[in-house]
Amino acid sequence: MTTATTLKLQVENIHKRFGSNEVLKGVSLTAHAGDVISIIGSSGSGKSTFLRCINMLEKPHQGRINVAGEELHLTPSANGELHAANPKQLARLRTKLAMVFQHFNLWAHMTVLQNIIEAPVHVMKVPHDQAVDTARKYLAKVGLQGKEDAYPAHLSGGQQQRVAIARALAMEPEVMLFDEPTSALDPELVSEVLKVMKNLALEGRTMVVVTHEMGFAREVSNHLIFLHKGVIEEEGNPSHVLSNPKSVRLAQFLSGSLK
Amino acid sequence: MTTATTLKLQVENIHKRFGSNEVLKGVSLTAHAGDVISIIGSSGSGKSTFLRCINMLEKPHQGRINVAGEELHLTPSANGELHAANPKQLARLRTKLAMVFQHFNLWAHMTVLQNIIEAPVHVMKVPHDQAVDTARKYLAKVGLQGKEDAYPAHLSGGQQQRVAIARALAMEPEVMLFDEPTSALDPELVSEVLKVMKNLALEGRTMVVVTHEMGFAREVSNHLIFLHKGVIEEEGNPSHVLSNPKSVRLAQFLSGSLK
Amino acid sequence: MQAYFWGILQGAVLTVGVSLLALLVAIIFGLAGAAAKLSGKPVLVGLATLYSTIIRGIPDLVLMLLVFYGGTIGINTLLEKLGSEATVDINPFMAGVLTIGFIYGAYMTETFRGAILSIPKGQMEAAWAFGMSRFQTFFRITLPQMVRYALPGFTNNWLVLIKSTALISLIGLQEMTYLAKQASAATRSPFIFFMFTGALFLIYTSVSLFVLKKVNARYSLGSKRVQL
Amino acid sequence: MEWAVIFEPENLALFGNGIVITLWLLFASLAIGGIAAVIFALILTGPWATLRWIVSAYTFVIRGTPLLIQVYLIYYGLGQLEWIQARWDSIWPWTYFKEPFFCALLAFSLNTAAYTAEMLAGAIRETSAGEIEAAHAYGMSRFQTMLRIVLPSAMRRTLPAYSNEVVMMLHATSLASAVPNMLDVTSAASRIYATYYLPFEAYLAAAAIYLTASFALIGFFRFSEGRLLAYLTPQKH
Amino acid sequence: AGKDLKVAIDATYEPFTYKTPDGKPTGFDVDIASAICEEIKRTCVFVEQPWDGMIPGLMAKKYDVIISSMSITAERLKQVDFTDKYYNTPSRVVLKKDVKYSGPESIKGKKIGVLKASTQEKYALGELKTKGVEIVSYDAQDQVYLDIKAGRLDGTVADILEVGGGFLSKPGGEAYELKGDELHIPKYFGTGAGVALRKGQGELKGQISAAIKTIRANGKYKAINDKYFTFDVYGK
Ligand SMILES: Nc1ncnc2c1ncn2[C@@H]1O[C@H](COP(=O)(O)OP(=O)(O)OP(=O)(O)O)[C@@H](O)[C@H]1O
Ligand SMILES: Nc1ncnc2c1ncn2[C@@H]1O[C@H](COP(=O)(O)OP(=O)(O)OP(=O)(O)O)[C@@H](O)[C@H]1O
Ligand SMILES: [Mg+2]
Ligand SMILES: [Mg+2]
Repeated sequence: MTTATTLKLQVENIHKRFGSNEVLKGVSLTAHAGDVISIIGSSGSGKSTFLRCINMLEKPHQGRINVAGEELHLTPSANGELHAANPKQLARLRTKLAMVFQHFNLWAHMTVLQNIIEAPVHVMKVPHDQAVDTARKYLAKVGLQGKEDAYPAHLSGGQQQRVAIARALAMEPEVMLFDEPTSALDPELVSEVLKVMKNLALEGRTMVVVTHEMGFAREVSNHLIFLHKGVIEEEGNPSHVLSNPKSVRLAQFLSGSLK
Repeated sequence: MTTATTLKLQVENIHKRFGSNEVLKGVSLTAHAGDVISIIGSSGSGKSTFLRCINMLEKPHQGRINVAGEELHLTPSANGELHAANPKQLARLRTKLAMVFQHFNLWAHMTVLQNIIEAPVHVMKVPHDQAVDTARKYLAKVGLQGKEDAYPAHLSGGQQQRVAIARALAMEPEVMLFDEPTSALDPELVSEVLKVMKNLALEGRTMVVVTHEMGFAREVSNHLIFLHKGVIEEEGNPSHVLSNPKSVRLAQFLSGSLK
Repeated sequence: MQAYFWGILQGAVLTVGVSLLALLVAIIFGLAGAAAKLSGKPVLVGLATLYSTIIRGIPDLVLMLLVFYGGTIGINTLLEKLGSEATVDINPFMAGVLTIGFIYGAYMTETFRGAILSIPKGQMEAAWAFGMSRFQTFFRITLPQMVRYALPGFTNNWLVLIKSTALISLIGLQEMTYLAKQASAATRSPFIFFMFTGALFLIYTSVSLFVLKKVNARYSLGSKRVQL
Repeated sequence: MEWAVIFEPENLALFGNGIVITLWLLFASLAIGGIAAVIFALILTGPWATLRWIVSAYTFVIRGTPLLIQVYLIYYGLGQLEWIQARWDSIWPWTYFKEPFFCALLAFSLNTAAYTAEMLAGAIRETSAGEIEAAHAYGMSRFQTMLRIVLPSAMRRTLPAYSNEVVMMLHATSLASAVPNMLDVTSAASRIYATYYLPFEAYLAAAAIYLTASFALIGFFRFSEGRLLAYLTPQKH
Repeated sequence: AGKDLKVAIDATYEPFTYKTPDGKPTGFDVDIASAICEEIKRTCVFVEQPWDGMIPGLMAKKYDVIISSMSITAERLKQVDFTDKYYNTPSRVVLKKDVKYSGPESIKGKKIGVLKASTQEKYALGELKTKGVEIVSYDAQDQVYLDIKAGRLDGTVADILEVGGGFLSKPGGEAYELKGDELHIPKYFGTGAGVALRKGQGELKGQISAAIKTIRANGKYKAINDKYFTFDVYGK
């Protein structure tokens, strides 16, 4: 497959304000094939916003985004935000960036199976039967066989989160953006998901993971970013950074860890 | 205050089905004043359903519920579920049982402050100004000063969860039901919330906490329940149970823990 | 001819009065109907279903005639049987308001029910969990959140209701459509009066739409919209 | 009461014919109006300012004026225009404007399209933001997001309100008698009333027919809701 | 004056019943009604009632009589009672001036519009349709005029007063004229307009019929007649 040196995602100098509240003050990130990058930081530090800026769900006020070697064309709007100059290009690049949302955002009127095959069939034009096979495979990986025909509202929190993960996996995208993908999962499932992600990384897929679980960050990622008040306060090799935090803020942040 | 022997919550033999799917097969729980009971279990094992049965958000098919010494009158419906015989009694008992939902369920049309004072003012008839003071106190405890006038949709995931916690705390109820109250929080905040809960326990308040964080369960609770496939597979002193699981399932469940 | 326009304008005042009062009645019936239909209590569900089905089933005109004339004939026959000479006359204004309100309450029932179904269940559950009564939950949580889901259907119902006030001429009230008909008969120039009433209706609906837009803005605070 | 009159063969035939006209007008205008409504709703919620302005003006005028006046203007009003008169004997499609049925159908379709479009547009605007974001994030184009996520969800949520529109249209078909030769159910009843002066028998018979039709329609909507809105309700067996 | 007499009118039929701009009922019917009341020593109270609800309203005792150009027909007599007629105007065929008319056969294939459920419709269906004339029924007479102007119709059968005031004297009506004989056939046209009352009001019916005779004889009728018409609408 791709070699580890292929640039998969390059995001530079993202700035984002909500009203007068400047949430991101120039955040950058570079990921090669097979990279797993963890983003940690306290609640409200801008992690989700950053992830959502990468696929333009939030429109940044400044910054550059490059996915798999292709630069996303951005032009300023009247209100100072940047928006995609070419919606087609944006849609195309987004298919390479599957996302697991913090609030899952499953499509309520579709069953589990329909949720998962939706984008492959209608965006990637995968044949229906093949999409169903892929869907079942990933549903099995997250331990949800037999729930194909349930509606999201009838699932437990952890089950919903796993459907969201399966939906992203089924896209088999180049880069995956995970926003706290294991927040609703028990330890056993967390390690299952961890296993899946490690395998994906070995296949050369790139992942950016926002997480609150330091153990998860240490185990799964090869690069760690600590976001604080809209800037990268510290980054580097995960076990290194987690064991020897240089910044006071990170040390304080980690001191809370229970185990 | 109340002594540790006062019975605060007694739930007996709860059964609950969704269609033909029997989710709870006779689960019981007893909590005295100052008790903190953790419920752990894999995703889909029925933890949320059990918690929701305690305050009758889900109607059980069988079981008895006693809150602070008062038995909730239940009568069977035509479809086999039990429902409260007296809605007034149910509403009264529910004011003694504040809940933090897994999906937060903040009222979308109200600001943070309005969310928190809503029940105290309109259910408990606390004077408005006093309710605002209490609300601010608990908002400060969860680190959310300054967000009083934001709407839930404009908050980060962790901020929403903290509002949900503050909303429950502001009821100053006898028993609190927490459904994964720290799932969206970073380690630093988790230990903050832990501190708050320990203080509440010292004040004699009773808590039932569904959690996936074993460290949290160990630190905060004096009793631990492991739910598996709708029955209590194992229970007892938390550190004891967690270090020496007797059942194979629990051992397997815990083996996933990363740290 | 000018004087006929004045007459029609006075009829317009009646139209506004009847439609606003009827709307009030319809909202009350609609809220009660929707709440009953969603209550899960078999008796209430049955009653509300009967109401919304039967009333929506019969054409307005027929209902109006049935309620007003059927009602009067019924009462008078009863009085006659009892040997009384007196005849009862239902006040046409109140009869019009109540009949139209009652009819549109059935439509509002469906609109409100659909809107309530669109609110995430968790919102109500949170209210119950904090000990709110059904009543409190309905007025403090459900109603405010329902507004923005209900508004499109509500607006449609309201606009149709305004126009259905023309029905009250059947029971002898001089509302503007009827006055326009009389004026066009007297002057034999139908088009000009149709245009005039049409314009009056448009003015009335513009004002309504403006107000409803403000209401929508008020009740959309805190809701997140995405540019499609 | 003299119910026997209603059951005389010629009067039964009158009602029978009325039912056919009424239902035909109803379903044809719902079909045409429904398709137009979807397109209009997309324009109302879309980014094309000029088109949106035009459609808003259209729904405003249609919803702001009585249907009877619309039928009148399309049938009699257009009929007065020399430009149309010069064409409707030979030049397609203007020949249709000479036909009462076509004019009624046009008026009804335009009417229901306006009401339905606003309803649907409202539901589209209230689609959960997260679900739309998910569609965007998975690379769906604006069009696909609309077609695959927003519309199916919005149409389902519109069902209860749309049942109102359908029932109202059923009743509104009685206005078709404003154009000649449209002997719908109400016209049939008023003809029998005028012939025999039996208001209650004639109108109650019509009411019974409307009631039956409404029951059928409302029943159909309940059935559809049961299937299509299953995701909003607690799970049954 | 004595007890009130509640009189129903539908003020949409100029010049028989209509309203002045300030909303007062006026017209031939109204004046005749007042004259009748004067004769029978009652006070006329006018109640406005749209045409569709006329007879039900009478049954529901919302008023005592209808004096609103209601024709006496066999069907109506089944439901209500009528006094003697107080006027009877004939109907005639109306066609374009250049059309030759010599009886129903001569307009075979033409389209004639009539008012739905009217006496003219009955005549048209009974005498014209059978001769191959195409009959189209309308909800209101002015709609017939509109469709004549639009070219969808060739002509109409209508009351001569109605068609004179509503069409022939108006722009667009110049090209048309009354054709053929006055139509009187009672089978279709009834016997003129009478005062309608509920059955069982025999005494009142007698009083009113007598009153009509009296005003006819003492010149009051003529005074009213001349206010509105240039000929005697009482008919033969
Ligand atoms: N409303 C519902 N209708 C049908 N099935 C339901 C409903 N709610 C929950 N279930 C099912 O009941 C089971 C238990 O759900 P519950 O939410 O109690 O799990 P949980 O232990 O809280 O899991 P998690 O840790 O993932 O939140 C699941 O299999 C779920 O699919
Ligand atoms: N739509 C919005 N409008 C206004 N402010 C917003 C909006 N979304 C987020 N914010 C604010 O931006 C800040 C960053 O939010 P973000 O969701 O990125 O935090 P986060 O790092 O993901 O936190 P968490 O760990 O709690 O999810 C927060 O203070 C939040 O209140
Ligand atoms: Mg976040
Ligand atoms: Mg749960």
